[in-house]
Amino acid sequence: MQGPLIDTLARRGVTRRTFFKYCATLASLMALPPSAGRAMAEAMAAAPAASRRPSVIWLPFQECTGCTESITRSHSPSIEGLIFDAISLDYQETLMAAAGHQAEEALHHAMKENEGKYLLIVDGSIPLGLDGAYSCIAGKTNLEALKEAAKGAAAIVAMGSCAAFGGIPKANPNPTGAVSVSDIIKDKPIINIPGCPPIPVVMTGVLAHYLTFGTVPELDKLGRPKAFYGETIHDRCYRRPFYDQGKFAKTFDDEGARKGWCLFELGCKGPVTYNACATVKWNAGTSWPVESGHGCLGCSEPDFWDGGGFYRALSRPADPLKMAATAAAVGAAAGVAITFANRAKKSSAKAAHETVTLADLEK
Amino acid sequence: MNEMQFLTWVRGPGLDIAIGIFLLGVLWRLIEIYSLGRKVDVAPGRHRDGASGLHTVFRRSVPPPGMIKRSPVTYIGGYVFHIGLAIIVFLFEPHIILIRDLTGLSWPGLPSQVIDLVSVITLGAMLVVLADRIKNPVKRYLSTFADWFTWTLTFLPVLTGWMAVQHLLLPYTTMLALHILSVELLLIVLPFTKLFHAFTVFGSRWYLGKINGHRGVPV
Amino acid sequence: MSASLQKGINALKEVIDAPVASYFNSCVHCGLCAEACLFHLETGDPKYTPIHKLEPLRRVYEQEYTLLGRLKKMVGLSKAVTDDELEEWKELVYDSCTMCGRCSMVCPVGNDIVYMVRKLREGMAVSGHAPDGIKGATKRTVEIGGPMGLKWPAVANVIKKAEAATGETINVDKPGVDYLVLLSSMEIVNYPEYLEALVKIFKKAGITFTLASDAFEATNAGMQIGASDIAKVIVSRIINSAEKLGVKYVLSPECGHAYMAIRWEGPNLIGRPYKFEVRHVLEVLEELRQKGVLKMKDKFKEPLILHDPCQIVRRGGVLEAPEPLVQTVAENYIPIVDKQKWNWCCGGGGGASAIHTEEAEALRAKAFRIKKRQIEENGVNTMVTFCANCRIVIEEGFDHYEMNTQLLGLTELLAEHLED
Amino acid sequence: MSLEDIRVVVDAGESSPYQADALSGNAPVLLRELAEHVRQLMAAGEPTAIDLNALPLTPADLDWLKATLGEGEISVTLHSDGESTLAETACPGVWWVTHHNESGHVVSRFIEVAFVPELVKAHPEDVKTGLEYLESLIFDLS
Amino acid sequence: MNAPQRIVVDPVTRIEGHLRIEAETDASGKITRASSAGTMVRGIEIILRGRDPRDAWAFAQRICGVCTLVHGMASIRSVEDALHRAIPSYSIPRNAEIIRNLMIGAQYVHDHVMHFYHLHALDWVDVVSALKADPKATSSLAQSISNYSKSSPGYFADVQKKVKTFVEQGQLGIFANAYWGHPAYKLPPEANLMAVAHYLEALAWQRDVVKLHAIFGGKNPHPNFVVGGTPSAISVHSSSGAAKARGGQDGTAVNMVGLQTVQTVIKQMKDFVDQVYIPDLLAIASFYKDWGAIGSSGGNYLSFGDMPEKDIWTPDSFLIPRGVILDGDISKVHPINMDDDNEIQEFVSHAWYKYKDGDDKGLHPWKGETEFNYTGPKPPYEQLDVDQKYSWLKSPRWKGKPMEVGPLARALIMYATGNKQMKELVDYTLKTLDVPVAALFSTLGRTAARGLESKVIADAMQGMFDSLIANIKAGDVKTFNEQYWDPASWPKSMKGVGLMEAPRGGLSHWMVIEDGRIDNYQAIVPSTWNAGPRDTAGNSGPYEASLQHNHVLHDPKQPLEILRTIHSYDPCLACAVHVTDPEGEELIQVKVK
Repeated sequence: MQGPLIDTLARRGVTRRTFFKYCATLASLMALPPSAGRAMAEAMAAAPAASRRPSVIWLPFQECTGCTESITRSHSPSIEGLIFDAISLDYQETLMAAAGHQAEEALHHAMKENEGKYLLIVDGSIPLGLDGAYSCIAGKTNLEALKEAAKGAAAIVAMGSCAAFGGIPKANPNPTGAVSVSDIIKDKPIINIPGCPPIPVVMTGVLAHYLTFGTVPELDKLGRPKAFYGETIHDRCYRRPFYDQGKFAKTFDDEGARKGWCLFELGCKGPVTYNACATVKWNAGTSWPVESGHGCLGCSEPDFWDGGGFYRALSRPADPLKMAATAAAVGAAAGVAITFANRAKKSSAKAAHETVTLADLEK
Repeated sequence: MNEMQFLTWVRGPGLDIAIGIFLLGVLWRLIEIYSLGRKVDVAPGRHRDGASGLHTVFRRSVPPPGMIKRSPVTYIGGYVFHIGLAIIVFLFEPHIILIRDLTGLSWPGLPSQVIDLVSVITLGAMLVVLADRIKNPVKRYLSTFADWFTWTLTFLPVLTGWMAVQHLLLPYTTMLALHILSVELLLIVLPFTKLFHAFTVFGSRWYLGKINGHRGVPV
Repeated sequence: MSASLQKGINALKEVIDAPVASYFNSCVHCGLCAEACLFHLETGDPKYTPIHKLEPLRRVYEQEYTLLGRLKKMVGLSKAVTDDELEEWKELVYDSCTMCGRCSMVCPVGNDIVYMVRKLREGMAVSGHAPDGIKGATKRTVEIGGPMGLKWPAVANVIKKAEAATGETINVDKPGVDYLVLLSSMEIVNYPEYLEALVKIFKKAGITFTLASDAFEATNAGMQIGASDIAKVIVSRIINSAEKLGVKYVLSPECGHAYMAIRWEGPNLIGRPYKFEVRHVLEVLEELRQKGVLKMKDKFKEPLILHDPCQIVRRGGVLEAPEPLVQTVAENYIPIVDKQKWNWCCGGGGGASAIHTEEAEALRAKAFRIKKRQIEENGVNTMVTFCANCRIVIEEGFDHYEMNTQLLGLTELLAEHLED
Repeated sequence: MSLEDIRVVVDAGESSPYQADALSGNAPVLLRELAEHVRQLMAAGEPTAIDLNALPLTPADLDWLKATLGEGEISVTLHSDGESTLAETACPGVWWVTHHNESGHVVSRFIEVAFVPELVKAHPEDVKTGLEYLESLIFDLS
Repeated sequence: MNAPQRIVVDPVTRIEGHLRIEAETDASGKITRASSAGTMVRGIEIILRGRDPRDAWAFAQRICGVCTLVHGMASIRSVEDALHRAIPSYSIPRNAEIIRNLMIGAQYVHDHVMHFYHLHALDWVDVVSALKADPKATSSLAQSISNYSKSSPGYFADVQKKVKTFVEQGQLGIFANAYWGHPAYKLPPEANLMAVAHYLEALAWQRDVVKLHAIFGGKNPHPNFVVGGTPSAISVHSSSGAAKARGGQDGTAVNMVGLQTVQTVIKQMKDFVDQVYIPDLLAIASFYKDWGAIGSSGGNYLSFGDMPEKDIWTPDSFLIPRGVILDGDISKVHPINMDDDNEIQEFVSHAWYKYKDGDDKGLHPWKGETEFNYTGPKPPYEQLDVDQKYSWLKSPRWKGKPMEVGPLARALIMYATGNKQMKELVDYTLKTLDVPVAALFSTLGRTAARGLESKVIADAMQGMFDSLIANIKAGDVKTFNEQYWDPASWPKSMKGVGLMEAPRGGLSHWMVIEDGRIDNYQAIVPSTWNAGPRDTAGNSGPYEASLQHNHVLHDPKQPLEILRTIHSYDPCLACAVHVTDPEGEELIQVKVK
């Protein structure tokens, strides 16, 4: 393990063992084979240490600040570690000191200074309804702000399900006409990091990857990094064996719930949700939704808000009863109508009957 | 439409439509068939134990003497795949939840490993039955497009369900959606094809038992 | 002559009912009925699969009584039934179906196939696609009195012989007696011993009976050909006569379809129950045996097997009577594997024995191999039965295969060994 | 306050939720896999590792596995970015490796098959730094 | 001197969401009229219509990711309230109430500390000035006000070095372009350095605090809830030898290990508040006593109350009481009647909405209606017409009066109703800072109240945790009421209100349920009370009123004074934006010139 980065780290007191351990754990989190840990360590160690921290601009649109809050929960790397050592966070409304005019100025300065090089992070969806007036910053619509900032960006990270897929503003009936970043920007590499919010370590992990290698990680067809979104929650869930045994919690505090049985019947969306919660867990590995007894909401999947109810088991249909009653009525009516037609037909056949005589046996 | 939207559609509107057509079809067809009626037999009947419609409904589930030997594949294959289907449909936990949510009725299920095994056996039995339909001269002679079609529509739900659980070929979401879609197709065609025997078999056996029972012959 | 396709279709439309609809919807094309049909088993030809024989009826049902069928017919997916097709089906519906009903016994979904064949024949008959042999028999029954063209004098002759042999007087057209005894033409011609046996037994039991000069013939070719109106005319002769004479019972002879016609179809043809009761001769004999009236002076020694005629046993419900009667008279009765309601047809029932085309006779000969095997497998030289039609067909079979086997009628056998 | 003294009985029954009924049956298979890896180590000197987090194992499975493999002679503790333990099992060459983070949570778990786990070896670059340090100590003495 | 002018601050940063302030000043630079505008809308209440009420919490929770817990909680309570109104026997298990209180408590302390250090401090602390500090002097300063362990000269030297390297690299990042050097910054360099050090400490500390949410709710931000209790079953199986062998890790996160973590977190919170937050607050406040006379919202305060000892339907058992204070008169606390149509109302005469019966009437939230009616300028725009409609926020009023909600309101009502600890704390603070009681009604008072409240809550949490453990020990592990879980078992029509005190103030979610589906959903959130525009009668909202109270801008181009007062409210704008009606068709036709 040699290279500029490892030297830099060594100067900061990070031993090669620590670095190796970090890589092994990262590989495990990313569901890569153990051998990948070593390969990763070597590749990362050899990466050049940048003289200037890359510029990162974070634009908030129709959001709830949950994504920003989430990234502050990241342990390794931590947000302050990123800000002081790895990136230059030049615009981030929730954290930045400047406001109003000065904030705007900082944004424009950073965009100009780092044109073509900065990483643009977007959280929140973009409303297209009402010519964009549903969300404005500094009198400017989100659409306009996004297009302007995207122009000079090297790549865009759509942080959270709103930016990646439209999220909650896009939920039925989408009152503001919200869309995702990739619905608008077509000419830049976009990394989607969905989740409501995304897992902190996934956010910083993907940033670390991009900043270390300068490349977009391998993405799935929804634009999500495969390393973290390659497998379903269900595949990696510690409760999976209970699913296999057919042991299910029936309410939130029954015997099964206490024993950690599968939450499928309580509406868990783990089987259809690609995310890393089951392996990475939340808040420094403290717990994660399924471990804390609530089924997965499926928040890293497009349109999970309209998936039919969070407590509805995946195998359960939406609302068939009305339809069924109508169909049954129509079916019965059709049946009765045919009955009358058939009766009439049979009667007329009987009426047409002439008593058969021997003569009727011959043509 | 992405895979989650696909799944959502098949679970929601898709299933609604399928169950709707199914119910509509079943009622329509049942009325269409049984409203044709039957003349009362005025010949004085002969009474003998075991000679009745009800007896026949059950008795016909057991093969007549010597017939298993004559047609082992039809009988054993048929039993295995019918019983297998019943186990999979009614004793797989996710299916029970579905039924509970639709009807409020529920019962304990079997471990998924057992269901898994049953699925494989069922699929095997269905393949054997298909091979027999191709090979056996009588069956081949009788078979029409509808026979191959309904076999496929019965086979697909089992296959896709099994593949979804096993995570084969396609992502679980897509496979689950395909599974539900295949079930919906099955529901839709059931009332209008020979699959409707699932309903009329009881009427047919009952008529047979009653007509023959009137003459004192338990059949 | 006035048979027509249109009349045929109309007849089918009249007879299709809920059981038919249920049966056609239940069929899964499993082919098991073929395993119960002796014509398929002995030829291996899948066209003899019973359910396939009903194809014209199925299409008429589908096209006339189902919405989807009507639509299919409209857009040309389902073709109308034609005269050519019915002509082709003649062989399947008459030559190769004896209405034995064994297929109905095995169908896993419970389809009563023979019930439907009976209905299909209604259409076949009035569209002019019935075989000439059966048409002739029908014509003779209606015009002359019996399928073989026999008239009363021939019966009177048999009566005379029987009186001579037994020394008893046989009543003719006598009102107020217990039984009106019917004969089948075949018994009159080929097995006159039957009447003698009956006289002996009834005398012993103290039963009074009569024959009727206007209603001696039990058979009903109208039913076999599938023309209910004609069957009604034929059966009405018996009913009128019996009710006129005021008998308590009408005795059906050893003839399969005769029993079916009088006992089960008759009331439905005239649309009401009779004022008398119809009993099969074996039912009466078994009752007498149980009362101890039937005492044997000796027993038949040779090993023998029993052939249960389809229309009397499987289709007619006379299930228990035959076996104890045989055991009473035979010392070496060997029960066969497929007996009683599972017995195999002789191959000539349902009117088939009346068809005398070369193909039909060749087919019957092939089908007979199943009876031949039963005899050979049990190593016997004697077979007993109680249906005149079966007897003729089986003897033809013996001749064809040059078998040295003896065929007996059960009533005669009993009479022969009866205590004096 | 300490929670050590909580003695709450929730289960009426004898069995704990993670005993026999919680075994998924996935653990015994791992033993075969391990045997194969050990053979490979002997034949080609090739070390391998199994990422236990990547397998559908219940806590009971892990307990079973750990108990079955037993304890060996050596255990190493690494203090770096949280504690890591590398303990040889009763099968020499098979190491049970657990990494904790700074707040003490388990972040990853491996079974390594190696003569010496990779992490234990000192890296030449670090040894070089160590040498420099030694030399500076000697220099200070003089 | 300055000419009269209009100053626009947009975006207001270090808040949640999108807020715009337009202020008009006279020649002296004094603000004469201020207008507060919410500029983003998502329509979550429209989205909620027709959905399963049990799902509503997840949607409502996404109103805000900062006060991530409160909307979920209020939403859950609105469903439970509806059930309780319809079926009086309906109740929530005791353990669930305690767990909820613990989660709310952790949210308060977490939120208040983060607000103070990360969102508010930079209005008072000059980061650049910290570079000039002497680490040794800083260490003495720190040790003089607290016994916090990290106070060595070396520690402060390290922090200073870190900041120095950072500044010298020339990439200031989030610290770029602020009002550094503005004369309104009055702290000495040492105090600035101490505050910067604690800015970083607090970032690390907060990551541990939220573990409490992770254990009970699975994650933070946006932990999970469930109608009728809490989602995580308690799995403490002392009978299980295997569980013990694994160190108490059992079926769910609420096991021995999890509960131990909760205990640790509670201790960490209390220590940080006692040793860092409160000392820093008092130290910094002592330099800004003049702000005790600036930024009063007018004297009306409202609190719905929270943290029930018994249950949410027994306000007498609340740790934080319910009531209203009018015109700064803390001798009288007025009761609130939720069901009275004339008490809580929302007005839209200056908001981009339309009422069916005219925009000048107030509507009770159960009867609330909302139809988008954007009449503002077509973006991009320079200025809003503040005489007309100018915000996506409605104007909530109590008996027609604007109300300030939040820590100050709660502290005053606790004080007024005789909470002993709060009384002591307030008196001690006034004495320490040597300011009159009137200084409470100000920007300074608001910021101080937040700190004092944190202490009260952090102290109370240990007791809550102890009673949870006592319950578990006694064998009570019930956390969920499964009766009436199925909406099919509900009465046909129900309505309920979910009340709670969010860290930012009184929060209420109003739900009307028909046939087990949401028929109407209205959320009146703290920032709507505080940041809402003028009402029909022309009464300013609290933000506006505060800015109109004694604000003289030193430099209109650097309106630091505006930020100080606005930030003292801890704005949460996504929360505040408020939408319901689904008649969306007309919206598309709105064309703005």
